[in-house]
Amino acid sequence: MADNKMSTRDLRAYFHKVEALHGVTLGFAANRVTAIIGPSGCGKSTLVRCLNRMHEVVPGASCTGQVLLDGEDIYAPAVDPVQVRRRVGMVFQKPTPFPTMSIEDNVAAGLKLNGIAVSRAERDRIVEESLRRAALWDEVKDRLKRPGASLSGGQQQRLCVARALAVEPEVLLMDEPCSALDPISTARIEELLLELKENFTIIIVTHNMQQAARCSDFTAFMYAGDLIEFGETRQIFTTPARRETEDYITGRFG
Amino acid sequence: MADNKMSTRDLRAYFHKVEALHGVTLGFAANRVTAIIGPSGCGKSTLVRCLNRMHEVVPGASCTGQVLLDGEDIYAPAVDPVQVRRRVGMVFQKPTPFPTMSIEDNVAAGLKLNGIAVSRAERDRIVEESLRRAALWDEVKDRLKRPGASLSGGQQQRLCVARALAVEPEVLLMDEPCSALDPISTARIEELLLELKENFTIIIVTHNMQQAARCSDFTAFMYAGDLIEFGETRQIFTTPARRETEDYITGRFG
Amino acid sequence: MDNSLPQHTNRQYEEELRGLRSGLLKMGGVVERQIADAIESLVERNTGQARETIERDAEVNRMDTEMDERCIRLLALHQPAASDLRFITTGLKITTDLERIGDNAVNICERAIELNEEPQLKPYIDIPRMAEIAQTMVKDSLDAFMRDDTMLAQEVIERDDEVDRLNYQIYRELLSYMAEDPQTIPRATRILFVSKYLERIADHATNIAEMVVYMVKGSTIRHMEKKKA
Amino acid sequence: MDNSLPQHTNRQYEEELRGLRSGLLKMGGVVERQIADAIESLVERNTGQARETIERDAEVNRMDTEMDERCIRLLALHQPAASDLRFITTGLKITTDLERIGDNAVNICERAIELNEEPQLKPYIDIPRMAEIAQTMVKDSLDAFMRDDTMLAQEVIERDDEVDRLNYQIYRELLSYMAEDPQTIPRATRILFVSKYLERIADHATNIAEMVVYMVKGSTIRHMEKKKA
Amino acid sequence: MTPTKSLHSRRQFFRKVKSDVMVGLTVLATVVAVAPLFLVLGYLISKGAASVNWNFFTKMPAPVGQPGGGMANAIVGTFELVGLACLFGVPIGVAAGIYLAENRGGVLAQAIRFSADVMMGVPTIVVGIFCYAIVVRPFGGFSTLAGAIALAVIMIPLVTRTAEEMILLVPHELREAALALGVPRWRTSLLIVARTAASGIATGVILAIARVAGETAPLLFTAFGNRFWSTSLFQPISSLTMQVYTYAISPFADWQRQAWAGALVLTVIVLALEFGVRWLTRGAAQVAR
Amino acid sequence: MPRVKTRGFSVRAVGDRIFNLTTLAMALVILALLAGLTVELFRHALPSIKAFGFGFLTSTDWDPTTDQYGALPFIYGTAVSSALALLIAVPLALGVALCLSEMAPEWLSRKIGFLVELLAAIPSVVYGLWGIFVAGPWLRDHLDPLLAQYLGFLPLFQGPQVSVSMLTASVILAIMVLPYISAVCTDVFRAVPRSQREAALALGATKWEMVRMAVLPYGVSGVIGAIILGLGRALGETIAVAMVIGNSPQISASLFMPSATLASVIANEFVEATSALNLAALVELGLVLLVFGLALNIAARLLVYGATQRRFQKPA
Repeated sequence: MADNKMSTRDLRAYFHKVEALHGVTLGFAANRVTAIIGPSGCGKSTLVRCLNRMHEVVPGASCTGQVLLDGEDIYAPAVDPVQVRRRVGMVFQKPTPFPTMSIEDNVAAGLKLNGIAVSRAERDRIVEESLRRAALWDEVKDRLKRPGASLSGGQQQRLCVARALAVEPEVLLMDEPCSALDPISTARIEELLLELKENFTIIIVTHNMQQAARCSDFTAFMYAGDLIEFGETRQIFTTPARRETEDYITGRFG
Repeated sequence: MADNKMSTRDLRAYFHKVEALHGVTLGFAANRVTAIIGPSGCGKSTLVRCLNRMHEVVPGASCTGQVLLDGEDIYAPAVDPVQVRRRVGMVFQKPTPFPTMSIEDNVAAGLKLNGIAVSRAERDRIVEESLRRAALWDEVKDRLKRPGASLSGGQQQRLCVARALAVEPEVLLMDEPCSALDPISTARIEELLLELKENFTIIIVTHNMQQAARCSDFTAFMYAGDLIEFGETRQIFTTPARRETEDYITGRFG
Repeated sequence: MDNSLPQHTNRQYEEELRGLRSGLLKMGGVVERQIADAIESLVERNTGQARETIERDAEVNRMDTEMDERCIRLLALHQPAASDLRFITTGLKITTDLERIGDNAVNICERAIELNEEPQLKPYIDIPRMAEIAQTMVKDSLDAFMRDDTMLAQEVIERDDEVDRLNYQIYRELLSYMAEDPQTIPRATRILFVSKYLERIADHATNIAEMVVYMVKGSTIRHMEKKKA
Repeated sequence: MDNSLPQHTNRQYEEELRGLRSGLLKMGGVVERQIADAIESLVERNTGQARETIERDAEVNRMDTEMDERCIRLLALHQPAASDLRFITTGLKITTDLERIGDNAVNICERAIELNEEPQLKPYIDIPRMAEIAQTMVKDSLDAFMRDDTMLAQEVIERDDEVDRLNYQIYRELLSYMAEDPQTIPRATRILFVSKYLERIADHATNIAEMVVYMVKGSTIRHMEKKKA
Repeated sequence: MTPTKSLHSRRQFFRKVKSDVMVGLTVLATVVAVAPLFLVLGYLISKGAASVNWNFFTKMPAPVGQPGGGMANAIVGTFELVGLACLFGVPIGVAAGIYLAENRGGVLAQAIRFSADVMMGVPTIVVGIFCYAIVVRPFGGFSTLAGAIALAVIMIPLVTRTAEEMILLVPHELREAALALGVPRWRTSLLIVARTAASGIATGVILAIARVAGETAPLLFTAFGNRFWSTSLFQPISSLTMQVYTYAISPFADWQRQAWAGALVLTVIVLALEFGVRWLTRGAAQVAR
Repeated sequence: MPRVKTRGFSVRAVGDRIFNLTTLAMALVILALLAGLTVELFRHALPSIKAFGFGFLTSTDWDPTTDQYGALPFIYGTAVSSALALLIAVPLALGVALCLSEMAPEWLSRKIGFLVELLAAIPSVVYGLWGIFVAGPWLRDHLDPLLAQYLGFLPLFQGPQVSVSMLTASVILAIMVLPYISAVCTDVFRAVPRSQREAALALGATKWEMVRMAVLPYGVSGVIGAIILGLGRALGETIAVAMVIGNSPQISASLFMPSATLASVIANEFVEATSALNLAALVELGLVLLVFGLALNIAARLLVYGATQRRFQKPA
């Protein structure tokens, strides 16, 4: 895996004194979907939140070790977390459209932070492109001025994807993006992943093994804060190397 | 299916003027697990809530048609809904232990709240038996006086099962009992179903098809307020009779 | 739900299913050609072609492994149910038959090479006919599989009797050859084996057809509207 | 996670898996007995036993269908993955082989009945030996399957050569019989077929063994700690 | 990349500085806002502590010019007024709160809820006038009862709304769970829902008590004040607040000193109630977690 | 196993009915109180309304000796003191609310939040006392000269500097309403889901940009509601104001001068009312206060409902 877009080295995360990740070393291939699976509390969400320095937003949270993005450590002292988050976008479990903004304002929300003032036309172009990429354009193009909260749950989640894409991140983190959605919306998001990976590196946390099986290229299995196994998804799901993975995947736990 | 414990006849449910169930006729076999599946908003929860007259608790909700319990219509004018609910227990999506009560008080809540006087010994016996049936006894027997909220999510849900069992219902309704639980707790609840069906008739609503496949004897597939297909689970999942069921089960929706 | 067969919302799944389908068809095609080539090399006493055919069996074996892997991957990653599941499990079983048919074609080639070293015992009349029937049986059984066509599958199963009849006829004929002239015994037994191989191939085709019937059987109670593609 | 192999938390799944396992073992046992009985009826010229054995084939067929249904049910209802999935898919493929072995045993019986109507050509020496080898191959291949034992499977595959050698030896021997006395030709060809059937049976066992290797192969890169039960 | 990058990073720097400045301003605002608390408490202690002694709690007010004396009647009066107000206000408030929570969507409930909210905003002096009109006038004089009713009128909407909100915080699922056990609605409401919300409701009641204990305006022309012991519900009565008010605006240094002492005692009582609530809710917060 | 009991009219249903009626009766008390309040005030103000009509609101004449009553000086005093109090309190309150909800760590936020609550709990008479003896003199000696020196060109800051003045009243009022406004604002900001903040941060927003993007827009109507609520408090505050404003029924441009508010004049004169008309005029002042109060509260509640009711509108 020479072309890792991101990687972690001996990443340890803490909540106050408690170590939640016990030294994870892992690479995320560029333009691939990497799924992180494992039982509740295994640290998969914590791991992914360390990748764009959202972990430290939680009071009392800290981490050690390295997280490399294109070979640069995002935890180096000179690095501004705000800049990291621009390059590593994130979509959360629950859809989080800004309720006071219209659909297009939601998508353009990140642009305002972008610094360089964008022209109206440029902004419209970016909004359209982002919505297209998030496979939402056709559904909302006639009501861009309507509030983002007027959309259905699945649409809201795709709106959040569009919003994250509008700032042109290189990596997209998704923290259980479908756990609040019904099967149909879930299927839409899963399909979206396939298209997005052509342009982005995607890392998705899911507690749904089948989802990881369906839509990821690589799978990492975590347990109790340790990375137990990492490999190609088809290998993990047909011939896992570790007994723990095997047990989890075949439903023998505890 | 001569030995149906419950059945519905042309059951229609309404929220204000909107018809949410369009005439469902369905039987639930005694001592079997019947799963109700279908996409969000298909009316599966509404259906199950009509079976113990919890539907009418929601403001503006009403229903027509018959629901027979051992051949008697529970919607007959003379029937007290409170009595129906004693015979048809229910477990909800989120675990709902009473936060002010200890574990044992939670289990005995159905007795206590109804002012049914039982001797201390009798009460202890009922608590123990209910907890055993809910496969929770060994985990909590040393801390029966602790608050119910001190348990983990999965344990809380089993506590709710125990509480429902303590009033000796004949039918147990479960409305997505695992959707708030992690896979391990889910597996525990699923296993519990197998044991419970020896003594109870179980009806479980789930949006997780695989769950229905794993643990039910019969499956009803609903779509948009209609019962599309009903049959043995193995038949539904290998050779469904209706195209709609086939499409849903194989993941072709919309 | 509208009336056109909806696609899988999971495109990757859809593609993998389609891949399996076309892979199986392709494998069927290769196997059919193996039978035809084997018989041709026998009838036209073409040892070179026989050798080529034998070499090509590696491809069949490779495809067999590949199809199995596809099936297992589909099962592991996409949890198919209902018609998809029946299709995949049947596919999993059919590959074995196709691979064995390929093996039988190789066996025919081996006998052909041996036979080509000696003068021809008699002109082949029944053997090519048998081969042709066996070959169409293979083709039809696969078609039946792809189309969920139980009628066609039934027909294939019935055609097996014809092959058995021909096989017996060839056996009788060869027995008389051998009885007349013990010199012919080695050659006759070889032809006997070829006939036996063809019968085997027909058996495998029958087997595929039976599995198709079994696969669809569960759905005979169903309205006949299902699955067109 | 502790070190003992944890049970499935889904007991029903566990039971169904166990049911499949024991069903396959039972089917294997029946098939082995079919081979033994077929050869016994041939060697001891016991037409009655041959007929009984033929009748018993229906049971094998029934088991075949039952095992397939079990496998499909497991796949449809429990979405197995990893080792469970490989076990079930291999099981699905193995039943075909077991059923074919049963068919071959029936074929042997049919030839035995025919042979019993005529005087014995020669005492059977190689045939029972071959049968014994084939039978243990079937047994061992199934054991290898149940235990994920690639060593044993490899051994089974190697033993196939011995069967082929015996088959060829019988073929040579019968050729000389036939050449010497054309009268023996019908009987000899029948024995030839029996030898061929046994070789087929060994082939099927080999096939099972190969599938076991393939099934475990994915995991050769794995640490060898996995699965003990 | 290079030219835009420098521009970029200058802007990044600006954004960061702006953010830091705004954070600093909010901290400053907080310091400024909290400062008066310490100033007030500090002055109360420095000016009032000296006069708080045994006599202050046991003696009656002394006439002008005569040193010593206490506020015994005002302290007792405060408790009497507040106690009576609770007697009227708490049951009505809690019951009304339950009603509002039980009938969330009803038109009548919404009207009542709105009225309660509006009532909370009615200036307390106006409540005083109201009680003057409905109690003092008809009964022919200022009285303890009138004062207590005025305080009760102030309490009721406070208790009602906190009770309602606390009950609404009880998850809907809990109510359904009880109903599904075959428990009648009224038992569910009382034994499960209200019981679960009990500590929250108690909190609301205590806060309401703290609030009315510090009220002066509505008492001015209802309870009126009394330099002596009040012997009947229909006699005027004194309270700490009124006593402090009267002494504070008087020109006499002795009385002003007494006012500081009274204010200190009053503040201690009110703050004690607040700390009590804090202690209560801390327990509740732990249960919730 | 118990069968479905087919009793006619079950005892349980009766229990429900009794329970419903009892709570309803109690709830109706509130409605009755509000209605009674309005009606009674109107009834007792009637003589004054009849005597002065609309002129009551525009007349500056308040003279019990001649039985002439005009409310304008009090309305003016109330308006100016309240407006000034808000001017001081709102920015501070917003700062406190943001600090508590966004900046401070949770343990500290809880402690400071409690202090702010205490600020609200201190009785107004105590503030009045403190205003008379501490704040008033301090303002007169330190702040007033500064204001006069640098802003003296404005009529607002001219004239003699006394300790009981409009400015003192406004500062005391500001201290008193600040905790109310900041408490509501803190609640409103805290009601902004954590996910909203994280969404903004994940887009690459700085802390302040996060506040601007996710917190403020979400809470804007709630903040306005809180301000109006604070205004309502300031309007109705009686004792503290009565103690420090000087109670002089005059309209003066200077904030250094004494003044009077609606509430303070009622508190001062009600008991000593010399005539029935005097009393009625005072009640009418109360009525004016009530009407203002109601109007503001209705406006505020409508806004605050919009901002905070969201979290209660979980599906049934």
